[in-house]
Amino acid sequence: MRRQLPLALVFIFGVFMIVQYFVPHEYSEWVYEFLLDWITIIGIFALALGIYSLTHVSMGKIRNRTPNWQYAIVTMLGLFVMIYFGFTARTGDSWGLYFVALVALTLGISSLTWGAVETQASRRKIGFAAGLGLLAVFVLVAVFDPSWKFYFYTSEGLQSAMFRNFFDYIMIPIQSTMFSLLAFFIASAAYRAFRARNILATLLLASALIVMLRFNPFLGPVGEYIAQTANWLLNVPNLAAKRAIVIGIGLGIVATALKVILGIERGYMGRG
Amino acid sequence: MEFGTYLWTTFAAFVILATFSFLYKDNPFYKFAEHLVVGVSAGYFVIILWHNGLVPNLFHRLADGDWYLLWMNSSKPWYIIPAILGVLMWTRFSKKYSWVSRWPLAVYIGVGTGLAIPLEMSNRVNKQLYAAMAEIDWSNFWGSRFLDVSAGYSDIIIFVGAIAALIYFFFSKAHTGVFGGVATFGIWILMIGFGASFGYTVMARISLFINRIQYMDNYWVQTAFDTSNPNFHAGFQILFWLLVAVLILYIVREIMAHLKTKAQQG
Amino acid sequence: MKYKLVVSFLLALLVAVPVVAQQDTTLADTSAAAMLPAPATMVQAKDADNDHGHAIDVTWELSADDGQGAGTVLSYEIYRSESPDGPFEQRGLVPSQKNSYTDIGSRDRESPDYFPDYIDFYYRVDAVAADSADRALSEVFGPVHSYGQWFNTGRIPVMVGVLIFAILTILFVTIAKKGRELYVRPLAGIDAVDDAIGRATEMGKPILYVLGLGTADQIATIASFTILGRVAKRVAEYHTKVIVPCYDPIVMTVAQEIVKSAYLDAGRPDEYSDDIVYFVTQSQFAYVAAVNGTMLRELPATNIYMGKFYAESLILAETGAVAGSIQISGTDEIAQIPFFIVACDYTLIGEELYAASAYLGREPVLLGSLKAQDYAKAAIIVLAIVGIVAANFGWTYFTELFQVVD
Amino acid sequence: MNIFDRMMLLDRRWVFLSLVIVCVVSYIIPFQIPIMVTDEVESIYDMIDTLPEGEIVLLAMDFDPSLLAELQPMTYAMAEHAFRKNLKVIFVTLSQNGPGMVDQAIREVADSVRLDRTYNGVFYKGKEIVNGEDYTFLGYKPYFALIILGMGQNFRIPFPSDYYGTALDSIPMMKGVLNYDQVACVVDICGGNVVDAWISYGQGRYNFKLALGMTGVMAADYYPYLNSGQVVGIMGGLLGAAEYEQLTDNAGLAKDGMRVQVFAHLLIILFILMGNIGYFMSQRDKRKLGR
Repeated sequence: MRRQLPLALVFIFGVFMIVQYFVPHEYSEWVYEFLLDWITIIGIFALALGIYSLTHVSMGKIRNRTPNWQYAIVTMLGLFVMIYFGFTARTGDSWGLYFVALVALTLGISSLTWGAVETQASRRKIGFAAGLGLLAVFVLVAVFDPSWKFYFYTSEGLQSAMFRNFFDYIMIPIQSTMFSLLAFFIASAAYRAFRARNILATLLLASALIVMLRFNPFLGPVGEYIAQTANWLLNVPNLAAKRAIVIGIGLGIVATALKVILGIERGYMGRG
Repeated sequence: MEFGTYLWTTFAAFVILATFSFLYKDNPFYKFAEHLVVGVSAGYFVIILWHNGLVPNLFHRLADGDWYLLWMNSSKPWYIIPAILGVLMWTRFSKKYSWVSRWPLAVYIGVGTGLAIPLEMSNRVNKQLYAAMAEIDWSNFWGSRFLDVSAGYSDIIIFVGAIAALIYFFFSKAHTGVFGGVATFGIWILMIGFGASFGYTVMARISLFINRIQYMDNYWVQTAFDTSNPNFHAGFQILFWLLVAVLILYIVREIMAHLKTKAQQG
Repeated sequence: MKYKLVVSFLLALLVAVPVVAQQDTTLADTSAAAMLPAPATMVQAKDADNDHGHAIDVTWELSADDGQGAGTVLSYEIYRSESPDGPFEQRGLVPSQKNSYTDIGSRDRESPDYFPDYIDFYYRVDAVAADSADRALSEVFGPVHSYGQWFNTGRIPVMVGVLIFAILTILFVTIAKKGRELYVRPLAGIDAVDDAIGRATEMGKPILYVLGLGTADQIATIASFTILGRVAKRVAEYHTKVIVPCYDPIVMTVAQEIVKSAYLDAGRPDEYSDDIVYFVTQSQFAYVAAVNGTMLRELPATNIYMGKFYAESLILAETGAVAGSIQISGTDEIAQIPFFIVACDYTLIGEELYAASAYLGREPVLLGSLKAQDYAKAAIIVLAIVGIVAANFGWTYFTELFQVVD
Repeated sequence: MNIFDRMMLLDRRWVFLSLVIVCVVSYIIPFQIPIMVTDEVESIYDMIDTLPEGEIVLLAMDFDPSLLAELQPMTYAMAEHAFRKNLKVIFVTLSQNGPGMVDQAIREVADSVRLDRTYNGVFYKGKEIVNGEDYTFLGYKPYFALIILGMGQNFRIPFPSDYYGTALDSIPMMKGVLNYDQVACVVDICGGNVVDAWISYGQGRYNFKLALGMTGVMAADYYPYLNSGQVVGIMGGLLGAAEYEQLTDNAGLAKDGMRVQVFAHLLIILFILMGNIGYFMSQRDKRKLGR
């Protein structure tokens, strides 16, 4: 059950997926699509494990006061607030007591957590009392404030103003900026690593330099030859290199996948 | 642009600058931006997977009608199987039963690997092999211009280069003698190809930075000075200069600290 | 949707007719008068090959006025009916010079575009003149019905490839099990892994192991799992620390299991905690931001990147270089290999990543499959050489053996 | 540490700082850089430039808004060039998401043509371009191969009225314009497979002058058509657009982008060279010491 059943499952599902590739019939397609849904759904359930891990690590940092523990609070707030925004939306144009509820809920959960980990009995009491009180405030607002609502089964939350703002003005800017750091890193990597140390490094360097010079206007008549050389490098040796790597990777993937299905390679399963 | 939107834009400008500050060194602003985006993006994916994954892919299939009837009146009751597998993943929360989570994992990996075998064989091996068996353009062997891509000799170089590079990847034969010579030619081809890819990508990466400059320019700087905006008031410029002041203060502080350590060393 | 577009196009044609007719005489002279083009002939229809059914291939001979003759044919319209006498429903539209059309419908019974299998249909192809709605009707062909196939003959080359390769792998694994010594040439990146762990121990600094952005069902990630297993075992033996930030929760789950087992194997289960392998976020650049921060704060002695990497490869590797770590990388993502080569100390190129798991273990069983890979490569080289000769002598029957038709 | 070691072991933050300065400065200051012009772009320019006033150019914008950054600059450059030369333009799009994009392009080019300008030493008075007299926008229809064939017979078959709903017959500039025969040349700017239909169904069957503008990645695949004479010229990506702007002496989006690119590339090359000089010199010093 612990070891043999998983190996058998890998074998059965693996072989089925190989066979279905050659069977175009709609029954085979139906099972194929159903199995892909399994994968998606297992993945979604697993996210709970991920969020638990993130929370556990962050809470550990806060509790143990490890260096930079203050920033773990930022992560936890970001996570919590984003989930809250995703499940709530305004019913009209007014915010009502929306943010009061949010603050009450956040502080309520925080003080309950504080109370739970605190060792001193008197502080625990304060933590629990404050937490329950704040949660009560939250419940009251959530029930009696008509200007906003929770939506779990329909996706109003995705369109809610705060969810969009956090996405547009926090997530997107930071991520695109992270991406654009590549402009700098490609420059520093080129400076640091493109040294004509040996023949391989020289080939790498020369070919990169020619391609980088392909549209340089200050080269005069030589420029055209450089542009054509760059074009040739990109379409001839580059294609040859890619073809060889692709074939090699293809064989490597099939070999590894076969080993997994046949139970020869089981490193991914751990022990015991 | 309304003031509220500009407030958000200024915050975006702040986190953009905070992220860029990482290039200088790790600092509190970067730590803030980093931890914020980790939390927010994790929350974002919880919501996206809930609303766009779990609800349509599972709930709507299990409960077509009223949710409290659950899958009793569902048109696709067999979707209970992946739901059970998903729940089994949660046995990892328990020390005693965590081995049960291997079942869904085994299904997951079995499906993935089984899917990969024929697909990768077809796309990476068969199709590339077929593409390699191409006709060489003998009528235009020397090409019509300097290093002509469509010339016959280029076709031959592609073929020979690919074979040589493939020979480089042999694991069970030492790279010696003629075999070693061909393998060396193969790694040359690989390196030329890698260099060309690297050089080619530089342009796209610089564009990313230009795009960031444009964002800051168009949405943050210009709005602060856009008096034609009907909602314009002093608040816009106060916000703008506030962030600029923070930036300048940080730079000045860093320079002072640097000079101080220099003086102590010197 | 498509149906609507067709209708709107037909409406447009209807509107166009009077418009053209109203043109002044000089223009009207240049356009051929409403003359009926010759019809399409030899209309044939049969079930489409190698599919799930719900589709019929229609072919015909071009009208005598298509391209040649009066040259008036602009398009062909394909009509279908359940009886030879109609009513006919338009199913498709192709430009002139084309002599085939595949009538495809949905397999979903609820869809308005549902195309039933095993129902007899009749087809007609109209040659439609360019500047009038006048059309020449072809003979009706039928009956014909569609059905799903149980084997896709277009994919035979793939099946042969998979079978031969599977036999090779099993063969060499069996040989290896019997204890035959198999030679494998040294790979610089692999040897570096052991050195790197030693270095980390000496320096008293952790090792950062990044599994990439792949999911647990991608083979590159599975290969990386095996390597992680070896690394974690050594790390546990040497009392060094390993940090494994994860991008995917399932990858995290598997990695936790692997590292835990490695600590057990090394006899130090007490040193393991689930916080060694932790989840960050499922968003590419947020994940990169976090890993970058970890690198500069923990200053690992060695960074190992194995698995699927995308644009973040260079961001990670350059930050690692700032932190002064030794860096070892391996990916099968071709576009990222150049960046790893430039920025890392050792790089496993493509296939070498898959070989690495076998190398690190030095287990004969795993090495056997490397031998199978080499034979497959040799076979491919021979076939390619024969194939290119065949292609240049026009022996297409040889090259066509290798063509995959999807 | 001597100068060569310094050249070799420069802190990367100096690289970063130089790149920021170079990019920001060349973004802000609109100075001119020379652009090398290739034959395949010059032939497109010559084709448009030598047309007599009043001739009609068909400009097909067959790309998705996702490719705007790469393909919009060349569209603007060509449209403005045509309007300045007092040519008439028929716009059409065979991309589903195209109409809004074309509409915006027309408005922005019109704004630019309204200004007095001197290009290549010739003064062009600003003018108002008028819908129906200077240009017509036909709009979008699906089934691009059929549309291309249909326009070869009569524009009114696929497009009885223009994008704004005016019947083609009541548009002044379309009077007497029946099909490609009355159009001087066709320019297709695209990022997908529509271009193949323009070549085989359009140029192949109706034999008009065809010029192509496409993404930089695609361009290499279409040179065979240039050699065989089916295509007058090819503009690839931002670079091709910059060449066109260079020829028309009208610096726009492409040259702005290229200016930053050129200097950023030069800077990176400079750093690579510096590192290598430092490396070779310090190697030489070491060898000397060894002796």
